[in-house]
Amino acid sequence: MSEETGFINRKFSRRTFLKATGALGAAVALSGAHDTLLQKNVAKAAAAAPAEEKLIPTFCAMCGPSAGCGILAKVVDGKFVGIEPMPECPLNNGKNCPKAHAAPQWVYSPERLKYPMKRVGKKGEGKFQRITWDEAIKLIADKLLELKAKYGPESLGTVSPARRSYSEYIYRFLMTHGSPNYGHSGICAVQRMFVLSYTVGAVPSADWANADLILLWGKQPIYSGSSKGGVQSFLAAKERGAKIIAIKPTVESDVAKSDIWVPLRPGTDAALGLAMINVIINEKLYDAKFVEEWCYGFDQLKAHIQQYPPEWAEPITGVPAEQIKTVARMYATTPKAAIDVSNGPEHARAANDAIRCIGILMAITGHLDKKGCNVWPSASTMPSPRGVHLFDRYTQEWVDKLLGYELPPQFQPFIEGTSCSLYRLWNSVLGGEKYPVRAIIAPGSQSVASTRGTKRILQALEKLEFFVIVDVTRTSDMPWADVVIPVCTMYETDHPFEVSGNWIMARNRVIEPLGDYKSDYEFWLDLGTACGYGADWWNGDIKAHMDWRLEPLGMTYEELRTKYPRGRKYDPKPPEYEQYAKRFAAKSTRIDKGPYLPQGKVALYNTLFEAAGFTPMPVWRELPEGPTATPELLEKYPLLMSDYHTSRTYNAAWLRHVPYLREIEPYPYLQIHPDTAKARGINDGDWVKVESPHGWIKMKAQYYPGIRPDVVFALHGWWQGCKELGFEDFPLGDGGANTNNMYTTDPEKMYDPIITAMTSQTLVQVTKI
Amino acid sequence: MTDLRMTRRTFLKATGALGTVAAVGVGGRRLLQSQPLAKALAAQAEEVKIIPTYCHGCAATAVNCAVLVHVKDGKMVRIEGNPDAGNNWGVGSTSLCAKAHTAVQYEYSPNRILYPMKRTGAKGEGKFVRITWEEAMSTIVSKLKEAKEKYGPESYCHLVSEFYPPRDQVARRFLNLYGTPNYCECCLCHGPRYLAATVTIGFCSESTDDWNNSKLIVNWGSNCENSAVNQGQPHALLNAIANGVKYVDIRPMMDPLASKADQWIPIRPGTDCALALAILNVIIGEGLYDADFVRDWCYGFDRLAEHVKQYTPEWAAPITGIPADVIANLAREMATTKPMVIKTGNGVGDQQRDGTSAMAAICLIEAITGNLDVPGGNYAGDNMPSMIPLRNFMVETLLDRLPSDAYDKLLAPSYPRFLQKMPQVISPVGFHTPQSASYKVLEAVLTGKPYTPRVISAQQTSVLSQLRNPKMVSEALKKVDFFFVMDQYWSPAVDYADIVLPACSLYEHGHNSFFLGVKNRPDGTWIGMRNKVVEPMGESRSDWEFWLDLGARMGFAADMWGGDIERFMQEQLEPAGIKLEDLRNSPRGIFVKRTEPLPPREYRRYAQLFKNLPHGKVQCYNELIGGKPDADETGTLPYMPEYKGPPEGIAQTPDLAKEYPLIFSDVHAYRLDQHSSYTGLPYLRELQPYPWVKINPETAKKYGIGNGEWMKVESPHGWVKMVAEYFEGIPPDVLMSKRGWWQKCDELGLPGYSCLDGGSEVNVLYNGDREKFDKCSCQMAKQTLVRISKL
Amino acid sequence: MAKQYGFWIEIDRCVECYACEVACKAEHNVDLGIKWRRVTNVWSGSFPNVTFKTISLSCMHCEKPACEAVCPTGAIKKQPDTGAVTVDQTKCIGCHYCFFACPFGVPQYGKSGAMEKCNLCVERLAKGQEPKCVSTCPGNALHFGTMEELSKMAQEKAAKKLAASTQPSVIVSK
Amino acid sequence: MKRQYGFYVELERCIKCWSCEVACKAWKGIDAGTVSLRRVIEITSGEFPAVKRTFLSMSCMHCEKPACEAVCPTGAISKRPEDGVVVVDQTKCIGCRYCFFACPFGVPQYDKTMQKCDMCLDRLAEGKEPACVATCPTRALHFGTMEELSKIAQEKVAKRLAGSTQPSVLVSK
Repeated sequence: MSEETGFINRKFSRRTFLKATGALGAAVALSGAHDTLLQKNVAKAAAAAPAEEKLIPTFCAMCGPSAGCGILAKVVDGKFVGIEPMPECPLNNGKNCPKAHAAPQWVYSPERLKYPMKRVGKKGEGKFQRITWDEAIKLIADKLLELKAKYGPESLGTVSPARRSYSEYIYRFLMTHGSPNYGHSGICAVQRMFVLSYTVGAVPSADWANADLILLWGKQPIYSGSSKGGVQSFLAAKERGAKIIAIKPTVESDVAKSDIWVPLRPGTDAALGLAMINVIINEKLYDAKFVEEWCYGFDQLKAHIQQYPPEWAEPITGVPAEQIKTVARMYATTPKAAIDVSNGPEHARAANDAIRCIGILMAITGHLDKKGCNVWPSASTMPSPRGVHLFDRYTQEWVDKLLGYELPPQFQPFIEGTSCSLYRLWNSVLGGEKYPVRAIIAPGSQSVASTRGTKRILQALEKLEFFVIVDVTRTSDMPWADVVIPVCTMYETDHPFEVSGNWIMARNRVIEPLGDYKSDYEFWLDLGTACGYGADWWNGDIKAHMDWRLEPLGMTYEELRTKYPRGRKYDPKPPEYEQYAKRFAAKSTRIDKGPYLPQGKVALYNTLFEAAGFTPMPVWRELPEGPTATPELLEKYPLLMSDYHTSRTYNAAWLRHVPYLREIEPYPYLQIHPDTAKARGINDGDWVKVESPHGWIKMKAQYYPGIRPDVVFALHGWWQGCKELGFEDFPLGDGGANTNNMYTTDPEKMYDPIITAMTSQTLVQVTKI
Repeated sequence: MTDLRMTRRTFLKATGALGTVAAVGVGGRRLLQSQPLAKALAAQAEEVKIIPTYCHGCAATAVNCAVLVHVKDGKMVRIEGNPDAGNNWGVGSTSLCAKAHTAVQYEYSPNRILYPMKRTGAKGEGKFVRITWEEAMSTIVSKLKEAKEKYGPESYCHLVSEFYPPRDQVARRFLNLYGTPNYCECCLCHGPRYLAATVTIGFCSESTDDWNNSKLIVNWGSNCENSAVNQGQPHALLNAIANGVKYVDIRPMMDPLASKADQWIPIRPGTDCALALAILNVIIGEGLYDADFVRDWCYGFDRLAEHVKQYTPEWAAPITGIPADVIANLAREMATTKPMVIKTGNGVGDQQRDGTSAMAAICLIEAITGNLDVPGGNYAGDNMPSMIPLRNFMVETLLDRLPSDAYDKLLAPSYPRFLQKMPQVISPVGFHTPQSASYKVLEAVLTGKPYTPRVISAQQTSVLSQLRNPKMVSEALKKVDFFFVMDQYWSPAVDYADIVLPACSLYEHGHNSFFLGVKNRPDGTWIGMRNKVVEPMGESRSDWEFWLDLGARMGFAADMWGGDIERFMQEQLEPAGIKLEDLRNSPRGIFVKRTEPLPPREYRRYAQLFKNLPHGKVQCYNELIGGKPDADETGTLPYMPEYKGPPEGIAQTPDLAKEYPLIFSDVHAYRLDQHSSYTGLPYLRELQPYPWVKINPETAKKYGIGNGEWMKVESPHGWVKMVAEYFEGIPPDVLMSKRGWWQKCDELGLPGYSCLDGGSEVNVLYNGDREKFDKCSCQMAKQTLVRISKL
Repeated sequence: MAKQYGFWIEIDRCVECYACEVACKAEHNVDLGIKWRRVTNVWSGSFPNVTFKTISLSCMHCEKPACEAVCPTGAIKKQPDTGAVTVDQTKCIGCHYCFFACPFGVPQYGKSGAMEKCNLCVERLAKGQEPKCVSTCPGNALHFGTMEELSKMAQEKAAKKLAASTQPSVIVSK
Repeated sequence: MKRQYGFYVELERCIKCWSCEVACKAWKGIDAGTVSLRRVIEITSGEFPAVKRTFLSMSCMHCEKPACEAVCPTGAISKRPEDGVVVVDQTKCIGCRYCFFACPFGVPQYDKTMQKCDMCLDRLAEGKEPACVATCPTRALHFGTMEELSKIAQEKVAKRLAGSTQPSVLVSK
């Protein structure tokens, strides 16, 4: 700790408070179109006519994959104005993050799409004409059926980021239409679920409540939903005295509160993992009894790992060998130790290897399915609502028809059905794959901002025959859309229900839709019925559909809403531990439904991967461009760059247009170590040019002491402006702020060979503009 | 280890290193830290007088801690410990307990009674009018004379609390002169336990002098961190623990000292006798007793061995709530870890249905394991002759003036009549005879059996919060012909009095029971004066003055020092050749050094200790009391300790337990008050604002009762309203509270609570049937079964 | 006795998530560009031994407010019942004098030009609710109550740390 | 000569009798229901019957580098060189409570202005110990220069090691 007294030094109070205010003051161009209440005087507000105020229990919808947090939406005179805590929801216990509080500005934003449109101008011109909801549905259905007749159903592809509550409706539509081509972005969750399933048979979670040591590996609990369990269990563990080791390239608030920071270079998690296994095996710190009884291929692993000692990993990861040994020993020798791995390691060529190492580390140390280690989810007494995914209709032909594999064909379908990499889908439009897709539907996904090779995506957009966008606000690739379908925000619809652990609650409508549109779910029901597949789509009857889903719980959707206004809680079953036989015999999702682990043991040596032509054991794969991968580039591009997936105020490529959020993070920042910046004459807040071998962007330098001096970091997904604060959109390609321009598109280097995870590391030069 | 405290104090004063210091709030509420302290201190110095006396903390009961009271402009300001007296751990100790520091609030409390009054409304209504002392005294005298003529002197009964100094000197003397044997004991504290020990092993010692030689200290039912924080026992125990002595604590709750024990044994309240008998069963059964001592000094051991066969650990487990193996191991440890001392307390032998048997059994455990009067064992204390011999009026109470049939006229003997007639057996100081049991005396007002008390007086005691069955007590106080009270504070019983007399606080009179104020120690004897610190409030007088004045008015002036208190005090000092004036003028007290060195400490003084017992031996089979009539004279006393268990209990009354599933009891002493009083003093009430009941969180949650929430507690006999206080250190089927929440605290705006149903007096919950009391010493059981619900 | 309410930010639990900032702005419709509550980081140490702490600060509602003392129009008042220091916008002439006086730089000036700042959510207190920032804090780091309650909470937390850390050192292993 | 006085609480000897808390208020004439410059705190852990209770008497630690002094906007708080006592100048204090934010122990109390323990400077001037230390019935609470206090602590630990009763096992650190 610095020599100043404790954490607050005399300099802090007045000067830094002013400094922070000043930075924002200048940027505020107070444009006229401002409808917030001017006078903030309390007395004045009280004097106004007593407003008719309602509190409606429902769910926040401002962030990604997992279910929304419970909230009480405050409606005054019919206008959604804010939220209050709803403690009954176990996911967030009444707590909410900044995005939740900014929801009204998102719902009433001028950027909202209010009515269906069809393109009248040239592709990319962005000229549209308003049409009705039914006209739009019919237009899409006719086109899809026409293309199906001409080129076969597989001519349709869909693009989607991570799993959403409506993802299953997309799989169902593709199944009923006959196309296997579900394009997944390959940058979140699915990648690590696949690798862990084929290594330890499932995705065991870290038992935060009982662990004495937790490895926080590439996880950002504060960025990906600060109100959800992640932050609360982290702080509870700290207060209980548990030790936490943070393995991440930069210091966020959770790292600052951890006991050890392992400052590795982005994309090198596999090297670290391999070196840790090396230490644990060579120093005989592994659980010999567990390995002997429940692991397959230990001898092969032991021989294979000798090539990866900590001294080998140090120059690659940038982490001192001594620290690698300390972390490995601590993890192995602490009886109750868990690893909480998240999105970090999934953006690398050695992503599958990194995740395999983490699964192996859990197994050889015996930290599996034990209290305080990584455990299987405990069952619930709640009967699970019916899923929408027509899983039993997948056939081998269906898999063979797939355009381009995200996961190797032998392992398709996985939990998202048959999926191909989103990039390959666009590549097929340019003739780069087995056959081209003719139509793409993009529900809540902006490929141009969220996948690599922006230039190639723009070319494909020009060429694609039929492109449909389904979203709530204007998107970056809307100018190229043939049909734009607006849908409700989750505050304008009364379905579907949300499940959080052993608790289920119906969603309630907060306000009427602001334009001519329906919900995501109704869109798929309507389109499915319009295409003639009504039998599989309840003939468009959303109420019947919802009741069908709740049948296993013995109540209709309305009964759930009226009988349990604040949700219904079921008691959990007590957790079971060390059920290894059952755990390692888990059935897979493959066509043949065979077990994930053929030997019924942890796959230290993976025979299925070997049979599919991949390395049976985790190996090291260099970054596309990096200090040890391409030293020759260091002279021109001395710094290693990578990017975050989400942040405290934004999700992927969304929410930059929401004023209260944009105020907190107004510019696309490049986090750079103060010394590295000063060496280049760059001051805190200067605009800089960031150039890689593949493209260049403009960002604002942000002095960030908590980063390696040889690394710079940015948030991906920057394109959108914010009218209320006077910010314009950024160009999508070079010269903009979209980090996806910076990375390689060489198929040999841009993917992980097994799980098609897209790499996000490159070498750059940073110069003052 | 040298006493650091002394060296540092002299060091600081000598070097004067402290220079100017920030002023401190003198009397004012806020801290004036800005003004230079020297100036403020100098101003403070002239006005403040330092007056030595004794602390009010244990109220009138004991006279223990010598204090220095700061007085400014005739008003008490602060209090400090007197380092010269040798409080707590000896000379130099300035320590005091929390209660001591409420001296200013105790003196000037708005609850003080200021003037003599007589009742105008109905009894219990609380309507009074002020009268003169003259009218009050003459009314009392005429009533006493009338009662003596019409119904005999025994029709006057005087109620009093334990240990109150005036009661054993001037009050006892007046009662003997008046001719009534009915001096009434509350039978709640020390007496019953003292009796049980004395009739079994001939003595009852609380000495801690030899603890550092002990290998094992067993604290059995003693609550000294609450009853005697500053009287040396906690400090001695912590020293012993620090020196590695093993410490086992047998109490229902994990009180602070229990939290430092090597082993805590959470016993159910009221079942100590079962545990003691089971321990005897194991020690004798496994032959772990000291054969030599048993052969030489125990009488009837074989019969005891036979008797305890029935009391196995398996038998005791469901009663005590302690697993059988824990009982057996405890017994083995107590027998084989030598030397061992058992420190008993009020929780064991004073308020249980079989308290006498419990205490007797415990004494027998110490005896048969050879731990009596041995180094580190139950040491009977040093016989250090005092260098200040005093005339002991606690003994010279003119017992011979009582009519010959006084003992037969005793209304309700608090311990068997035949024993009261053998004062030489029960040591002269420990037990003054004759005495009746307060509860039974009040019952006689309603039943007229054996005869009806006509005049009742109460001094320094709050019977409605002291005795069981407050409903019965209030009826009795309504019915009695004449009831007069003398006290400092207005307690609930005062509402029923015909005449109320204002009593001085302990800082308003300089009257002494020198006998208790003397500190005898190896290097000599110290005596300090209880000085008058401030003028009495209103027209209050000291309890001493009242008895001397009453004595004179009743014609006993000749035997009551002519009503002259100074003469009474001077006569006490005569044998020591000390003038009362000299003592008053020596603020640091008088210390008389020992002329010749003390002889080395003697042990195993068995012949002398057991001389009053049959066969001069420990009574395993008690022929002193066995087969003799009990206190009620309706049955006979057992020869050997017998188990009875609480009147209502999970093991004792299983069907009642279906409706009332939880055990309820209360702590006798608490470190934030003096038994039932002092909840009116702001500094103490602030730390316990509401009537608390300690409850295990799991139990409370089952009834939906949150921490700090009001709840209803109902027994087969009555119900109260209490606040739940979550506490892990208590068994899930036990609730423990505290009696005495009747005093309001105006400064904090907190009320006093009623002593009847619906109030917060635990005594309404207990069984009031005398058949369920201890038959030897009239102990009233304080254990029952309750059901609880959210309020 | 006048109650003195206050905040307490428990540094060890704040995770710099900005929920309190946005919740406050949404609750009071605060203009863009100014903030009634502000989250700020303080870094210390240098790579790789670098860390930071986060402070969430709003008006301190001082006992003797410097702003109240200098305000030329008497627009600033300390409320007796809650201890909150509030601004009467109709009287404020926007002279910024309070901004100079405040040791913490708290006063903000929105589009109306009049001074505005945290008002301790007195309107929520009146309805028995906690201030908005406190009610939403995901880390349970921001606390609100009378100063006595807050002090007891802080002392108990410090004591817990001391007791847990020292584990009274019994040298002799039994 | 710079001297630092301080307190030392032996956790094993504290029995939460509240004497120090009441003595402090009585000596300084502080009304009940207002501030407490010394507070006895209990930490309970475990469930019946395996319960652990630890008691701790807590007041100002008179730090070497007081965090309260560092943040006080008006310089009302200062540390006296001659005895190391941290004192508050009531006339300068504006009751902004920022020192409460800074203090890691939650010591500052407020009765209009900041109140806290001043180590009973008036008693020190008379060669007496602070009121709380003087009254502690179990001698758990000690006062003195840091050298004196460490001597007490080390003596205690050494005694336990030597152990007058059981032969103790040397602990290897």
